Amino acid sequence: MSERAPPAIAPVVSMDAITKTFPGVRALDQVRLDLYPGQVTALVGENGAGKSTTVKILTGIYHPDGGTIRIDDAPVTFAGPNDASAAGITAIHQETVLFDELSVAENIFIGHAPRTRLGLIDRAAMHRDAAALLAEIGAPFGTHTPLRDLGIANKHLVAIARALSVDARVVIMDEPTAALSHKEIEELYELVETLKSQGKAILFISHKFDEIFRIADRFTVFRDGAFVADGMIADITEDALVSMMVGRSVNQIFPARSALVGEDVLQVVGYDHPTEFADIGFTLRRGEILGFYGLVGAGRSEFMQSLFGITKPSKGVCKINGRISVIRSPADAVAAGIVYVPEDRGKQGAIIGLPIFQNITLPSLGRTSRSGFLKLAEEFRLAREYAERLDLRAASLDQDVGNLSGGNQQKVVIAKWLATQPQVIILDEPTKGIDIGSKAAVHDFMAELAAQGLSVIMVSSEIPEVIGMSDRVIVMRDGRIAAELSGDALTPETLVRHAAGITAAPELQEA
Amino acid sequence: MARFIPVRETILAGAIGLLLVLVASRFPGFVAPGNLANVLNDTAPLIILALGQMVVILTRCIDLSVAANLALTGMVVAMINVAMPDLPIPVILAIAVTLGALMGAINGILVWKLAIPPIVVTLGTMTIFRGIIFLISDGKWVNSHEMSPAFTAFPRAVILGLPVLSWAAIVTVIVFALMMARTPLGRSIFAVGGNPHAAVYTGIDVGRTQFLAFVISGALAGLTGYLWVARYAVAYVDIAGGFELEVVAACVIGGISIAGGIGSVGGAVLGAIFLGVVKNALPVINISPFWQLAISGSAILIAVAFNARAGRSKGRIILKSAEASS
Amino acid sequence: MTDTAAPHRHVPDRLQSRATRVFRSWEALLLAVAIAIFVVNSFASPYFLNAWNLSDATFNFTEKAMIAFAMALLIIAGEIDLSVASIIALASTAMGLAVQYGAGTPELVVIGLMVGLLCGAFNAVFVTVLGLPSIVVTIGTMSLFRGISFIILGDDAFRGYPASFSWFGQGYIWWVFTVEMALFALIAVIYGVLLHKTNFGRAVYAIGNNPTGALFSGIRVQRVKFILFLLTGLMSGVAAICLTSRLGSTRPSIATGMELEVVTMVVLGGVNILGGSGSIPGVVIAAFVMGLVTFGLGLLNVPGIVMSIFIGLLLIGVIALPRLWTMVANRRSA
Amino acid sequence: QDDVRIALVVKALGIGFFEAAARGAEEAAAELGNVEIIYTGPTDTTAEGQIEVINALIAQNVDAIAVSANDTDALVPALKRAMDRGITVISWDSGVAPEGRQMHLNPSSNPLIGNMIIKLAADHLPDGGQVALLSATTTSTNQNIWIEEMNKVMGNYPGIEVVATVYGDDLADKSYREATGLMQSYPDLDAIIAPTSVGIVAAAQAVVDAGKVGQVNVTGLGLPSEMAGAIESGASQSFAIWNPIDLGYSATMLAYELSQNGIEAAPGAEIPMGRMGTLTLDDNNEGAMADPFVYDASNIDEFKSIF
Ligand SMILES: Nc1ncnc2c1ncn2[C@@H]1O[C@H](COP(=O)(O)OP(=O)(O)OP(=O)(O)O)[C@@H](O)[C@H]1O
Ligand SMILES: Nc1ncnc2c1ncn2[C@@H]1O[C@H](COP(=O)(O)OP(=O)(O)OP(=O)(O)O)[C@@H](O)[C@H]1O
Ligand SMILES: [Mg+2]
Ligand SMILES: [Mg+2]
Repeated sequence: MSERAPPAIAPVVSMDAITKTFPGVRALDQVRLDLYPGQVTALVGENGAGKSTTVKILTGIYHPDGGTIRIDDAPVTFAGPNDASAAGITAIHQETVLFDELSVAENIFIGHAPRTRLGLIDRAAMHRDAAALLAEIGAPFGTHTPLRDLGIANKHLVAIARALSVDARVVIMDEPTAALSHKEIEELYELVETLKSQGKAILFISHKFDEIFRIADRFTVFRDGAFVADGMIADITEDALVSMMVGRSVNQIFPARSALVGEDVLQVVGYDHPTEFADIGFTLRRGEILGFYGLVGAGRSEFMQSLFGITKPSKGVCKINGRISVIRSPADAVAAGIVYVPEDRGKQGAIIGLPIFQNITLPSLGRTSRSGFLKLAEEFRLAREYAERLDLRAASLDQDVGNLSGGNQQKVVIAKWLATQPQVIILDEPTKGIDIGSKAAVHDFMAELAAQGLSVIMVSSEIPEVIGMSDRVIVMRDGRIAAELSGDALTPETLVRHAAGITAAPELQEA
Repeated sequence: MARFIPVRETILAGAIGLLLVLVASRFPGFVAPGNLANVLNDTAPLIILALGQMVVILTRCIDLSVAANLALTGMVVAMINVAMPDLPIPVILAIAVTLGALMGAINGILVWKLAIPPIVVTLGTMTIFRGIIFLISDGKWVNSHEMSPAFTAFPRAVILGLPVLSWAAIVTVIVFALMMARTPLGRSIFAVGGNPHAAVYTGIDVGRTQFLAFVISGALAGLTGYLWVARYAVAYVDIAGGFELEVVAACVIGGISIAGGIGSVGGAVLGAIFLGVVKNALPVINISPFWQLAISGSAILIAVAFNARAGRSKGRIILKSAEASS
Repeated sequence: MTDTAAPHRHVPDRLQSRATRVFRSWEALLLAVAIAIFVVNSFASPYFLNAWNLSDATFNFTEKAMIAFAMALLIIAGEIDLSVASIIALASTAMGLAVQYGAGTPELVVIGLMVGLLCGAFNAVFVTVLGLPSIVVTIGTMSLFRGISFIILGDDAFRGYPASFSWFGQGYIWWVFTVEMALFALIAVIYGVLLHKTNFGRAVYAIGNNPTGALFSGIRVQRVKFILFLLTGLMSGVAAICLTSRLGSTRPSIATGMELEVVTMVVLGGVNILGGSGSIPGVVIAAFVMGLVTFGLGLLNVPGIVMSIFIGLLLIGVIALPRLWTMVANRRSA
Repeated sequence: QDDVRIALVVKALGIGFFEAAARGAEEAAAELGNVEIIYTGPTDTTAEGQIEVINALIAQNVDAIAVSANDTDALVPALKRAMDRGITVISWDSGVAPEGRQMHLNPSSNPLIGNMIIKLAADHLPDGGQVALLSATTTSTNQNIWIEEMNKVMGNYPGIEVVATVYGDDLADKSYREATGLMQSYPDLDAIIAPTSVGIVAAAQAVVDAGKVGQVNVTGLGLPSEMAGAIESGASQSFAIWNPIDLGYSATMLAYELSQNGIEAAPGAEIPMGRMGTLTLDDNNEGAMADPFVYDASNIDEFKSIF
């Protein structure tokens, strides 16, 4: 590990031997973390390494089971979020923690709004201050706008403004760029620079290495809830950081695939939706992996969900094995052999509250039952088969899926769909928020499915993954197909150009 | 900026206006100021309770015990009045509000500390409170001649042309308008119902806010308990039986979302007034009182269908062409 | 799959034996409460342990329980129907109206069931087609359905039901066993099987735990909910037939307030009011608990309203006590 | 167990009128010596509530049930079962259909009451005028009969016009609101007739609150203790009632006679009822106890502390 040079300056915040346990999980085990004024510290680690838990402890949302937090070398304890913000610690959390029904200004100031002498909220002052903050971060909307009228990226800007509304010495950003577009990310970088120059200490959490190497001054690595190393970014290479993170070297190479692509399985012609997408058409062949690339919000998930029967297209035909299938509901889609592993695992994927085996057999009940009556033994048999095939880590099959880790929940969702023996499987952002180690496993598995003759549609926003895994890629922009790329045409540049609507000349074109 | 006009409230006010015009066309006396004042006075308890219920519903809870709370408080103050006729009215008021708040606090504690679903808690306390009235009164009525003249006179006393009962509602409305819009508690109530998860992150204690909402609702029920008993000059086990549903109905008609977080003081008040006008207009225009129940049921259904339609988010619009045309 | 060669991990089916689970269940707790009440009652009143009296006592809960079974499924699926008592009023009014036109017992039964189904469908359309919250919709239809009864009946009452019609609410199958008891048992078995042994029941649980997830798993969520509202309406129709037959007359105020007793029974039976969990055996025991409490106290001439204090305390107590217990236990171990 | 147990089942507990009747029953019990009175009823005026109470009484195997019914027909099956198990069943005040009881005790005769309530209003309206009725629930048996009887004799009171009939459901607030509504709908209203003790008090209160004392006279059937204030304020000139203590007393006596002394309730039978004399049953096995008695400013003070 890197040598710790005595820092020239003292840390603002220093966490030491912090431990936090949840029922069944030791999220943090004796970790330490130092934040220095005027510097950006990147906190890196795999999913579940305990990064967000650290943030929540620093902001007073969780109470540590043990260890000390010092501010300016004086130990502190936070009874709640208000204490932390009073101590000058503010955060942009991983989840958006905002209120749709309140205005932008109220979202920024809820909990610490300026008051009049009577103790009432001083609305004039609140809107004035909010407007100043929004101007500072270049937000293109007013302070009276109800939050629900904003898109995801703009909501994120509100979250940033909220973090800045506290006169903070420490600013924490937990995966702040996940929802932002390229341009907005650039603006965020500028903001980080400004904050740095104001002498604030910044904690920056991200899974994207280019980002880390671009703006961070220092790094701290956690693995499985334990401290691994820290040091200066300048002293370390990307590879070294990755191996510290996962505790082994990771093979970044995508599985080799023999393109055994067969006959047409799925044909989509002229899918239209009044507001979300238009004129989508393509063909998918047996054993093929078809990538769908696009910027966040390009309408890929919306389209996939309509292919799966969740939303109704206004027009369009879908043929399976040459025959037209009318898909009006997910039940129809499953019957037709199309299944969908959603992006939002917690809400749309697993049914928390039901045991694992019932989750797995839910769409296959028709096969495990006799004339509508359940046959438990049959269900357990089917569930066991797929649990073993996917190497599920669980105590028992009648355990609530809610008790599983995120990755294992994802396995249950995939198992549930494989058990229906589909022809086409749609994977929506299958590796989103998944760490490098598990990513490789997902990629291998996809290749295996395709090799077994399953047709795969993979929606992804990550260029290496799209290029590495897909036989062919469809790029979507603003709800339409912008391009279909394969072979030599499939390069990072072409993907980006088509996704962003840049033609040969680097000019923005009207969509 | 059409979206800043509160659409629901405007339409509801329009509906009330239309109703008044319709009634006036058959019975002009109904819209005479004096009669409208009567209608307001008659609706005052519903307005006060609807505001309390609104706060509770906004925090994703429901309080089915308000009517029982009202009846129990009313019985207690009536019995106190019988025992101590000389107790001054301010003391009576203080007792009523405190007792009501205490009952609200019981609901609130069970919801906050034991995390029992509010509908279960208040279903339980509703029957318990009613039962307690029977136990303390032995099922007997407290009649007007047993109450002291001051006790029954208070809600009727006329100030600036309106009885105190009406003023109580008006003051409650003003206090609530201020509280909901301009105090941290008011904003927290919206925040807790709108996104409880996010509320935790912003340092708002969800359970405590829900507890306070129940206390507020209880205190208002207590206040109404005294006003009700004094106005009708009688207290017995069954007063305001089933009134809790009318209160919830007023909120629903007023556009308070049962899922929490959405609603306004204006909406709750208009919802209550709508029901009050219907109730008072029917006998006047000679529609058989038997129609009243069906009419208020239909009003609830129409209002909720309408509110859902108005409140349904348009969703995201990706297609540029669709965006331009919408 | 970097190490596909590794042997597959075996995941056992269950960790706890069936007996352990049954023993630790809510139903077991509730059964203990029921037995305790039974014992207390037998000591408190000399009239309690008498077959005929116990038989009479079942009328206190059989009709409510019939609805409670359907309501249990509805609540497990995350919805609620507060209009059931009003459906009884409307169905009873329709039957009474039919009697005026000379309908016989078979026609009356059909009419009662049809009106129940129609009312259920009406609720279902608002909830599943228009996507409105069921608690609000059924507060509305609760006024509407009973309101229609009031419009039809006004200050009148329908009477003159055919003599054979009295069989449902007053008849005996054998010795002390009433027709209503038989219906109660039959319906309990049907709903128990439906909820616990069929694909439909599994779908109900899935929807209650996560409606979006259920939809994304290929379950026809709205159709299942529609059927559940129909079933609740139908059961209200059955209850209307029994109650009307038992009273021998119809007034618009019939069954007032019954919806809350039905919901209380369901919640007491261990069904989570927020949806997702609960069982029919639990509701059966809860029905007996409520019946035993009201009958036992009735024998002591305790007024109904005081009994309701017990029911209210029981409702909160059975949920609160285990939670209090764990809270205290946690505090002590911390 | 030696005591004869007689259950006095009332429409709802807590109503002053029935509390007074219960006192009368206790008086009878004391006079008879070996009688235990079970005073019971539901807490709200529903037939279902009464049925549950009756089932519990059957289970206790009481000797007699004397009931004032919330519904003429709905109680019949339950009461029939009681009679099947050998329990004497009579109804009083508000009756049960003949097949559900052995006999019925009317507080007074229905024609007398029907005439009395309109006469009370007409006596103070020599030039005629508008009157409105404020009844109890739409389903109350006796109110409906009295109104029917009143309508039969309307011809004897020329100039008196009944403009409306509304229902206060025996709820104070509803009755109050209905009374207020009447005064608004009929600005020239001269009298409100409320043949129910709850309605008459609420109506009197409404008249006082509307400032219409002297313009609108409230009359009907009420209890002196509850109406004392209304007489004093002038909202009511006079009202009538039979004595509920006598009624409870008589019902108990009749129940005792039927269950213990083997007297059969049949048309024409004459049944003794202690200090109230004897009751003669008509073809429906019904009998009337006594005439209603009129209370006004001259005698109210004497009675208001009694019931
Ligand atoms: N409220 C909670 N209850 C139970 N376990 C929790 C809770 N919050 C976090 N955990 C567990 O603690 C561990 C650390 O989670 P944390 O969210 O801190 O990870 P992370 O490093 O932020 O991951 P990611 O990169 O996916 O955001 C995980 O195993 C997680 O499942
Ligand atoms: N502006 C927005 N406001 C609200 N929700 C949004 C917005 N943008 C995206 N989402 C949510 O993100 C999900 C993905 O959006 P969509 O399918 O339209 O785009 P996508 O190209 O699949 O983007 P992604 O890569 O994020 O999946 C949608 O289900 C939607 O709920
Ligand atoms: Mg995280
Ligand atoms: Mg997507």
